[in-house]
Amino acid sequence: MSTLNLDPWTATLFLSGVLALSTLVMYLVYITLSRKTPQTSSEYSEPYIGGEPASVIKSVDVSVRNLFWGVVRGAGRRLYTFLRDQMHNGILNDWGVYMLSYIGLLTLIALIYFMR
Amino acid sequence: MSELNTFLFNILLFSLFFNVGISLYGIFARPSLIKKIIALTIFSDTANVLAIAVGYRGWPSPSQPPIPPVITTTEPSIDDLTWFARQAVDPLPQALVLTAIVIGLAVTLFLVFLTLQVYRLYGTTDVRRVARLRG
Amino acid sequence: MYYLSVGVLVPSLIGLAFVLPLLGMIIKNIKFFHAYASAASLYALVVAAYNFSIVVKEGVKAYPFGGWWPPIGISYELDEVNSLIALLTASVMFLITLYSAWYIRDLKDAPYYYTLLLGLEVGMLGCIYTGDAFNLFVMLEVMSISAYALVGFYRNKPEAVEAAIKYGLFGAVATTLYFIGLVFIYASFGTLNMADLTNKVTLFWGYDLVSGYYYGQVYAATAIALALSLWAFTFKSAVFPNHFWLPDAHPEAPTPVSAALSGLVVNVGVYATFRFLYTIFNPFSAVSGLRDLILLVTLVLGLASGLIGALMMAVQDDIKRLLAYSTISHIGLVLVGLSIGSSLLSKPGSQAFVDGLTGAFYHLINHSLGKSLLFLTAGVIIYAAGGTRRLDELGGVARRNPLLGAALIIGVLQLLGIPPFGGFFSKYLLYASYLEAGAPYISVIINVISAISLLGYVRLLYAALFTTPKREFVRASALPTIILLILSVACLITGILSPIMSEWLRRFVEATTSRDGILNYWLQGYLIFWGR
Amino acid sequence: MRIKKFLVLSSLIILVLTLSLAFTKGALGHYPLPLPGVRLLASWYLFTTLNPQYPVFTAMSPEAVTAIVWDYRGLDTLFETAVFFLAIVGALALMRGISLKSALNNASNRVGDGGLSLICKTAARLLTPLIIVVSASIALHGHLTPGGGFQGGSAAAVAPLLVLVIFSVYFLLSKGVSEKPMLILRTVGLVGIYLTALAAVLIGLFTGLNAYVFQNQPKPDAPLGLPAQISGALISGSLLFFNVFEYLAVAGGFTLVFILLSIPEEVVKSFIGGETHE
Repeated sequence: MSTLNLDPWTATLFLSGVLALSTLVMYLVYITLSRKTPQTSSEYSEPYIGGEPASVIKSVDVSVRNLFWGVVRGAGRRLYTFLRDQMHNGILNDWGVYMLSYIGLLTLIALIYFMR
Repeated sequence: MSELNTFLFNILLFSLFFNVGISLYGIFARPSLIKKIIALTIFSDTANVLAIAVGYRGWPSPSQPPIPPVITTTEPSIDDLTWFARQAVDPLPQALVLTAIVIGLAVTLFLVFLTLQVYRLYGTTDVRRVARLRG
Repeated sequence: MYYLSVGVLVPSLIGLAFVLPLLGMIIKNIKFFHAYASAASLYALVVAAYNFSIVVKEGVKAYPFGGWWPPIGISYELDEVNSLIALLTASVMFLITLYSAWYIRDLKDAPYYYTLLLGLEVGMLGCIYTGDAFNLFVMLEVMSISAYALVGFYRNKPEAVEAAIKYGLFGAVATTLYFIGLVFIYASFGTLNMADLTNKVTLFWGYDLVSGYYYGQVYAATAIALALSLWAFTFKSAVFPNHFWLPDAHPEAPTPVSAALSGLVVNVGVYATFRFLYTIFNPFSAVSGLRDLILLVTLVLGLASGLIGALMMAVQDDIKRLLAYSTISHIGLVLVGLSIGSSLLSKPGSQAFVDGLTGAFYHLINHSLGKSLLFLTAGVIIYAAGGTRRLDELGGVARRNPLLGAALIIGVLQLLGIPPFGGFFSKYLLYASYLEAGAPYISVIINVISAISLLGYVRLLYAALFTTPKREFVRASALPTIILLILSVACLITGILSPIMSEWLRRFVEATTSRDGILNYWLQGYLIFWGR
Repeated sequence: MRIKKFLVLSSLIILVLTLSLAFTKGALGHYPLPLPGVRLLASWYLFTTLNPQYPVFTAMSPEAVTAIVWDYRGLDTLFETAVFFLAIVGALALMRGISLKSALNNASNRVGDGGLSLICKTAARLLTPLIIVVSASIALHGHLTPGGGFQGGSAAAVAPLLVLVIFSVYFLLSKGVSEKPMLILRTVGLVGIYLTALAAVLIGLFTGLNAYVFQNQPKPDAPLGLPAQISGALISGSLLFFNVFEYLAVAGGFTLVFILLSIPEEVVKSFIGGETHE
């Protein structure tokens, strides 16, 4: 019985080629079998996402922003509050604090290096 | 005499380093854009003076201070050149500083125009209020 | 043997920019300027490609300006890595200039725009080609001031002017700090030439005939100079604590300029870091202890900016701002790859070392292609959606135009790292190198960064592709579509040819960072006159 | 907020202390500073800046700084000029489309009126030509004495600045010193610098001789050189040309900037008021 040892590159390329081919086949099957006219119903036009109150949804289409805040709210609200309001708040002097601390860190390393 | 020279020269260099700190404070912590630009010019001039000071040399002899790197004859002999090279200061930092001055001036000039435009559009040069971009 | 093309490219290109403002006052037909700028960048592309072919064929090439011995005069020095990055820069800039012909088709101030764009290209090429540390300072300023002016080009948009002043003010500080670092280098080493510095730091031959021996305590001077110049370079490449300007500046520039800034300008900082930490202060040098410390810092900062860029992507409302944060994330990954050279992680020349550096440069190339593709696509999308940049209002623009949609998907897959696109293979190399180096937690963090960035990319795809079109969209013309097609094919090629490309890059990296390579860099750059 | 202040101050203190400590350790040169002599590289410059005995290894200029600026490290200076050029183009792009032509025709801006007192005006009339003459002398002797194109050019730009402050910007414009002539002057200077930098290469291409970009005097492997003397007067090859062209470019550029900066705010507002982008 012969074995075929592929290196990771060729294997990945081969596999992704197979995947692309099968996706294409599935897509072709899908478009041949799928309905030509979309199914509509009034019940589906009221989206409700992840505990988000319906009042924030202005249009029929769910706003991407609401969707994402719905997702990230549970996960990292405090993190995002810190990142947006403490770091990326657009005030030049607050950036300067981080940048200057970085200079301080680098010069501290230089100091440690040549004073040892 | 030479001890005094060394002492004064070292004081000059320490004050330059101190100046680096002060001007960086001005750039990073003062709220006004105009003051930031002024501090930036102080900062780049400090760097330039530092470079010039590095190119300076000790006095060739007790009575003879260093001379600028300019030959005063048009047909120098080898002896003239040897004498010149033993007296003159380092010309390279001066040339580098000449380049750095022009660059600093060009950047400052453009920043001044930008600040003018910021003032036209925002009505202020306080960076705490010139902060429409966030997040 | 000198090649004139090595030396003449950058100085001759700036002359083409010198006459543009005056021509703008004389010639009123804007088509002329589109043709002029495209011809100029085509010239740069041809010469850069020629230089690359020379270097691949004959090894490191130096060009002494004015015929002076390099430590006395300035020299350009091309090895495999920088000639490749220059070729990448010139080719992407060519496409961007062509795209500009569509993007600013009815802007009557096109001459100013093209002058600054040419200045940007000259600055980048000069930074990449140069073999002199002070000339690097000058070229960084050429590049930066064009970038500031281009960011503030829409002078009546408050955001654009605000972003430009923020970028310009701190950018000036960064380059001045680099200048102070150079003062320390000159004061103690007595030279500014990179090849000569390499010699003196690595003690190939300590003393040298033109610049002598040391004039000061070189350890202290190197420590200060490296600290200050690393700050400047990480500012230019927008690595974590110095990244704040990027998400403001890149979106506010005209879209082709955003592509150039995000795809190419940040590379210059990475390249300069590489040149300083792998050629001048190389792993074999006397200051390798300092190098290890500094590379640990860049490793941490690279991971931090990868994470922060990926996290911030998810909450952006603005399509260009989202892409700008993605740039921060990817440059962080490239820097993580560059940090492999710390002796705590790998020995020079070992599998992990070469893999990491290959991965870094491969990722740099993939990111340049993918990010400029995405920004240029974003330009067409914004145009088609009627000028809005908000993700909520895009409403499935790309659905109406299959080519646009394909370009968007390809760009996203390239950056996200999905096979068969190049991004996957470069991320795989970074991942594998840290596994090999015995630091699997870093490999895990690299994957986590990719996973987090998925949130942002999905959001982009969703907004531009999967929402229902709400209104009639304007159709884009053929020119931008062709450019997007070219870049998409390039992204696909970097993936499909990845076995060949990674093999090439590996050879380049080995040739540049091995002990012989560094010795050769010095010999070619400094002993240029005796070597012939 | 306190932690931010603490971070800023401590980082600055660390920076200053580290720089000072590095200096005392000898990072800027071994103690005692200043070093007793110059660095070896500098003495090469000093030896070869004017060395007629070795015509293939000299810049033929008695002024070592100018020789470094325009010959040994000419590339830096070309791109330094390019930075200045790009800054001015950036400023022009910020002020694009704004001109004083319409305001010039306005009756309230008549040329003769306004300005400072008669004493100032008379002094300015006397000084302006003198400033131009002195600045030209600074530029033309740049290869012999301290000075040069940039210094001369910036001195020359004081003359229009003086007129601008003492009379008015309208007076300056009525004398023909407006944006377009200054831009032409600047472009002439820049193209001159560019052609001088490439002169040796261009001649080399025609004659088939080896030549370098920025070459001034002949080199051992590149026999082509620009003349160092004209009928006994030292012109140092390309340095004189560089200085003259830089003089024109810098004088034009600064005058352009001064004119742009002196456009009244209400004129600017009237132009950029209703403008939109994208």
